[in-house]
Amino acid sequence: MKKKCFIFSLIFFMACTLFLGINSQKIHAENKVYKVGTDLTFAPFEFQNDSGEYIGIDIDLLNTIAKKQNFTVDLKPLGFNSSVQAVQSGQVNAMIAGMSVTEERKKSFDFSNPYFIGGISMAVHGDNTEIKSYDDLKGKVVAVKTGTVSANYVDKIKDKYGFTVKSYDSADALYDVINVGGADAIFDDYPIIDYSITKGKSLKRVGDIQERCDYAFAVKKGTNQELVKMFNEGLKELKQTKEYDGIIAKYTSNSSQSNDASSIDESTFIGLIKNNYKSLLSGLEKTLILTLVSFIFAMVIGIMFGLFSVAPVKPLRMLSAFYVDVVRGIPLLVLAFFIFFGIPNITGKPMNEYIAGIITLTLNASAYIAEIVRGGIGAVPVDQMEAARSLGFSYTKTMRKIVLPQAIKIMIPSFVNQFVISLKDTTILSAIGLIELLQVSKIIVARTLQSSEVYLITAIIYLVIITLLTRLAKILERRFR
Amino acid sequence: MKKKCFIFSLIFFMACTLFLGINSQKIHAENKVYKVGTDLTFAPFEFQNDSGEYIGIDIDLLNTIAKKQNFTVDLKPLGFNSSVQAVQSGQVNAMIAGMSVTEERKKSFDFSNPYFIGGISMAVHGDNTEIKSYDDLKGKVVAVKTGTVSANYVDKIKDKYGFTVKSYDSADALYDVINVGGADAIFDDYPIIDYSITKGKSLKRVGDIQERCDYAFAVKKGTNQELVKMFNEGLKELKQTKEYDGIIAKYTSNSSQSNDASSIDESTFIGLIKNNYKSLLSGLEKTLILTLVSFIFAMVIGIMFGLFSVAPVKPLRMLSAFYVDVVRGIPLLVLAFFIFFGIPNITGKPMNEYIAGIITLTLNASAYIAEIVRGGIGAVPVDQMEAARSLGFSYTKTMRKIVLPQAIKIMIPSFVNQFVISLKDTTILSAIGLIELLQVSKIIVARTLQSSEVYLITAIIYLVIITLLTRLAKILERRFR
Amino acid sequence: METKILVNKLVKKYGDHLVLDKIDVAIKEKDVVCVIGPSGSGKSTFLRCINKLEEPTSGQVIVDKFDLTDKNTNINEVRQHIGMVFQQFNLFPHLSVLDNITLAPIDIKKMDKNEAEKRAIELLEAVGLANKKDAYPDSLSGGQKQRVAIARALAMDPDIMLFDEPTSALDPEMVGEVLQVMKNLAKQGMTMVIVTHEMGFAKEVANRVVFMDGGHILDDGSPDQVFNNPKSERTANFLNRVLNV
Amino acid sequence: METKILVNKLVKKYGDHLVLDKIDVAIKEKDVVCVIGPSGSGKSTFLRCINKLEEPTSGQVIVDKFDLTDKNTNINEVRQHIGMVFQQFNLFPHLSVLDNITLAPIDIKKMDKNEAEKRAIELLEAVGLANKKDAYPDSLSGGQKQRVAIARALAMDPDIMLFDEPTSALDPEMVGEVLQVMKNLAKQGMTMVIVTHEMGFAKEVANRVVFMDGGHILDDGSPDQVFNNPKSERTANFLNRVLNV
Ligand SMILES: Nc1ncnc2c1ncn2[C@@H]1O[C@H](COP(=O)(O)OP(=O)(O)OP(=O)(O)O)[C@@H](O)[C@H]1O
Ligand SMILES: Nc1ncnc2c1ncn2[C@@H]1O[C@H](COP(=O)(O)OP(=O)(O)OP(=O)(O)O)[C@@H](O)[C@H]1O
Ligand SMILES: [Mg+2]
Ligand SMILES: [Mg+2]
Repeated sequence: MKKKCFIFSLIFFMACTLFLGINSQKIHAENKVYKVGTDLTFAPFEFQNDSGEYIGIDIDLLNTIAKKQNFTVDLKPLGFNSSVQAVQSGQVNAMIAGMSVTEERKKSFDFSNPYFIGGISMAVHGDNTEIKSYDDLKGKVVAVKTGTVSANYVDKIKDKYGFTVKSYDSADALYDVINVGGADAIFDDYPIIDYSITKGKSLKRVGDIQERCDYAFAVKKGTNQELVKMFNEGLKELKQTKEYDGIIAKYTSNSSQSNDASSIDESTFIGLIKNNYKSLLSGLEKTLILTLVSFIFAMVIGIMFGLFSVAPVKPLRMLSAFYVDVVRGIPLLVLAFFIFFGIPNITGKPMNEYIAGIITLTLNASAYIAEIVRGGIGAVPVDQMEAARSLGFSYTKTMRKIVLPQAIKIMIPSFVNQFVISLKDTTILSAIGLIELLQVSKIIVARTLQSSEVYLITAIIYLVIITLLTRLAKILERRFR
Repeated sequence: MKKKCFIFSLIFFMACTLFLGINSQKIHAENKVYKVGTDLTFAPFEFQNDSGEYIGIDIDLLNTIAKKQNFTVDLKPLGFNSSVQAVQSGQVNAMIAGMSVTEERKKSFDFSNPYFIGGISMAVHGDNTEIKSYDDLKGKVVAVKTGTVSANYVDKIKDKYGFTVKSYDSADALYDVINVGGADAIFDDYPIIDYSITKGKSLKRVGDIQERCDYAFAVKKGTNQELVKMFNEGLKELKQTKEYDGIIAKYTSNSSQSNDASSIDESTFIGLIKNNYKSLLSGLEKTLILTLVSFIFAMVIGIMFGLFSVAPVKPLRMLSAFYVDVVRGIPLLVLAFFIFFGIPNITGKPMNEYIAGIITLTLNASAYIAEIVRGGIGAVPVDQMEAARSLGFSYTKTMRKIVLPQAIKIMIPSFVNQFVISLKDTTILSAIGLIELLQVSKIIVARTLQSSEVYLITAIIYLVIITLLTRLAKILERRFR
Repeated sequence: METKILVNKLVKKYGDHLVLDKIDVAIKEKDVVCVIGPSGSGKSTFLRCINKLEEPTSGQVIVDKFDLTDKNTNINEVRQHIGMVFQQFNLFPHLSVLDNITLAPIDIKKMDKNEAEKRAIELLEAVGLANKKDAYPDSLSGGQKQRVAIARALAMDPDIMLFDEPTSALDPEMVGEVLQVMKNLAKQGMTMVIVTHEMGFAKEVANRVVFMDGGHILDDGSPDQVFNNPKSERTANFLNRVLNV
Repeated sequence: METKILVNKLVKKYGDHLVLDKIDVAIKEKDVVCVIGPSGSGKSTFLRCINKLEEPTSGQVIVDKFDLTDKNTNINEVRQHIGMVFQQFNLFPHLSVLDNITLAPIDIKKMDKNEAEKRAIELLEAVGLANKKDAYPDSLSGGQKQRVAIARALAMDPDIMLFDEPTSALDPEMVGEVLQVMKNLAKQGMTMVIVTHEMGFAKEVANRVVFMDGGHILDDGSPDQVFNNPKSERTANFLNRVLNV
């Protein structure tokens, strides 16, 4: 009995600590606080560094300006489209997300002065001395990403300069192809080219920047004018003090004097791990918290239904069987969708994705736990019940003193296995936008474009954790037999 | 022995039939074939009807024009953004997707003459006689969807007319709120308002159409000019013959004379089922095919590894244990991501999502099947092996004649259970874009906006199928004991 | 002497399967009754009806004036006076030998822990296992387990002891130990009902032998009468087969 | 008579646990040897080494001139001459009685199906079960199962039969049937090695009794000598306990 209590309080204690850990992460407010939307990942303008903090040209500019102008930024990395919506609905005050100024957007936004001039550029391999201008492209192969401004541009000029075009769907393929000699030159947004040079790609830009456009900070038309003013003034000051140049150079300079973590070459496996292990570990932590919290709730509900399923009262047994059959008969993701999308549709109130995720996992695991409890109790020979009853023990006392202590030993390995299954199931919740290990990996892939390496690392992390837990289950099983 | 053979050939036969079924769905080519991208679902311009065919203003216009102008359309519902990319990369010849003509887009697209004039409009409840113009909005509540042109527009005029604005995130919430009296008027794209009227919503438009914009058919700048010409000519003809008006009226007219299936009121549970059961069934069919095909492969691989795991040769046993541990130690979705995104990154060749899905499910299920086989053979008492060996049977003969026939009986219920698990797991593959039952439901939700009802129906379908299969497993278990 | 157990037209069915067919028996205080008979004849069922581990279909079982078939009888109280020893011992594997024996007295009789342990050690001495008090059941041999099971039943100070083939799961060498303990109990005047295949033991210890077959009692009398002069031909037949191996 | 089984310094260990400690035995044709001894003494292990169901750790087992401990011996061929009957019968539950018996002759000896079935029915008649040929094992009683198991072993026409406690899983009433079949086999001159606790049967049928304890053979002689005049004190002690229940 003592041991059990100990284990449960340990789990409870861990859950509490982790919960508090989450809550203490909120940002303290001072001065006037502005919520600013930004993109999830659009290097070098905004992306997460290895500690999971957002950095990049946009972020650094904004933070420096805020310090100078004495306001506080509450950054909301919502993604580009959601930021647009959030600005328009007033949920955030402004956005900064490598957003170019267009006539269409001016209808609904007020823009600051431009803080960056975007545009596209050609680049060739660092060792290439042959191509010095567009005129040298004759008979060469030029690669672009499909559907981009660069793709349009090379299409316009390809006949003039006499080169062939290869299109790639993903940016990583584009940057790989020039390394392996599959193309002689690429066209892409020049800040991205510069950024990938700082990341260790052997590239150099050739020719002028084309198709220039202005990047600016934006608020909803007619609102937050003082914020735009502060941004403009701060930006002016930064340009005067040359801090502006420092920030731009930090993310696009070839020299990369700054020796910070983000300068590690992420194109190798080791570099990738070095640079991202912190965010991967924080993803893993969230996965474990999600699993643990939902597992604790599932234990409570599951043990209850498990006891119902062996109760001498028929309606309780039927209720339990119904619950278990229904929950196990619905795929986890369907359950998640129903809870996350369907329930708000009924109640009219939006549902937080963490709550939806925890409810889903809890429901699912509780049904399996109920079955484990039923099986564990069933595995205690009826003999034991009879022996205790024949000594004069009542049903409940026999359950408590004789059957359950033996059943729990039988159940513990299955509980560990169910924990492993719940851990694996958390990945499914990435589909409703929960940030856990897999979602973190997706974000890293979006930034580094190394999908095979990143997903391999992710798979290995899961494999190690799950193998350890499975071993534990096997050891417990052997111990308890 | 005979019975087993029969079951296996039955499964095989079913799989073949279903495979052929898929292949025969391809469209026959004639004349010149143009690939045209469109949105996945943007009613009333394009959406799936209850048989899973794409219909809508765009589709009907395009098909009628194609008939008149003697070309053939190979429709590719890629979604709006992917269509843009596909046009630019030349993977499709053109796109029609409720696309408005903007200066920005004109840089990379050539547009046809506009076939529709979009814009936004106010609407009130059908019984509302109070609000006859914008002037009657004083003190009223107006609802809009966040981040839309309508939201911008009401923001501009709200002070002038003195109303309050409520923003909603989803279109269904927007249309519900006017029914329950939570708002007095809404603003939305007028074709969407008209379409929802044909779907049975009690609404009427009030006031003029604002913020007009042109919708047009688009090709990549400088390409497929003959197609644009044909489109323009066809459109002219349709307008002359009034066929154009018929098509527009079919999807936006209040009167809804046409008695086709799509006119069923989808706001009720029954209407929803009536109107979508065909596409749901086709989704279910795809789910079952995916499950069946991957299960058959998984049986082959799983039985092989299962036999390895009891073989008297140690390296085989170790290989099997390694395979099972690794596959079971990686969450299904991580495996799917690695295969779908990671492998193409290594090989450089894109991977079809069905193949990726089947590989994922096969790998996963085969590991569990290997364990079932190991367990089944382990459940045959060693006594049986000893009795046969002592009669002079060799190891392999004993396996074949004595152990396996008994083991298979023990395994069959577990195989059915594994089939159920694979069936549930197919839903996870919707995350890599596989079209199966859950994906079909998502598409229906996008069109009807009834997420709670649709996901409930989906859950019930899974529940029924899975309950039936689970019952079957239980019956088999009882029979074989 | 007084009637301890009165069984009256006892019928037990499992579904349609009639296992006990109107059994009438009266067992007196200090009786040692051995129940013999072929497999499936209903011996275990009969024994289990006496402490209501099986619910009788009809008829009456009266133990010490308590009518077990009466819904208002507190069966848990009656069971405290009836010790039962099972073929498979049924010790509680998660408890030490001492805890196995003291659990019920402490928990049900609210006996003081020290007193219960003192009594348990006395009982363990009586069955020759005082040195095993801290062992766990898994570390004991079959004969030792069965002797602990007997001590556990005796710890509740029952008036009646029921034994269901107490030696048939034991190695031949171990059988003697357990039978010896049972002999001692009989000498001390315990009322006992014993289902057994040990004819030698039945002859030596029982004052009454009951032969059952097909849910009926076919013979009932002194060991001498049943073994040497059976009333029914079936009994003679059975004894002939079992004794002349 | 000729030596059928020669066991030479046979040692069997499970890990560090020495179960058979340099056993030497020679069994002649038509010998009926009963092996007795306490539980865990290594009787089953000894028997199973004779047809190599257990791999000896060291020493030799020579059956009919075949050295089983030689890697080159085709063990499957040797086993065809050695029938074995198990305590738990080990019939094949997925086959009918007839198929249980004919499977090995047809499959291994390539015997004609009709001929094999004819022989199987003869054997079933010999054990008194000709009417059960189409039944499945689950529908048979313990004694019937064991008799089918004997018929199955005999169908391969073995020279030697090994029995491991063939009656200890049976109801007392069934024991007789099986022992009767074994007596007949002995009379027909089959070489037999029988592990048993049925001392009566050993006395009556065996021409040689071997007493084992702790992996050693402590007594080996005629039933009369071993039962009435045991060499070792341990034997006397064991017999005393088992016989005087
Ligand atoms: N729970 C039960 N459900 C159905 N039938 C049962 C049940 N328990 C016992 N029986 C049947 O009742 C009959 C008598 O069983 P019982 O165990 O009393 O016999 P027995 O005389 O004790 O036999 P044995 O010597 O083998 O222990 C048998 O035919 C048995 O199959
Ligand atoms: N596979 C095994 N692994 C480890 N130890 C074993 C194994 N089989 C038997 N033993 C041990 O070998 C010893 C002898 O076992 P064996 O079965 O030969 O005894 P036995 O004389 O047949 O006993 P019984 O009368 O109980 O059948 C025992 O101590 C047993 O625990
Ligand atoms: Mg019984
Ligand atoms: Mg043995």
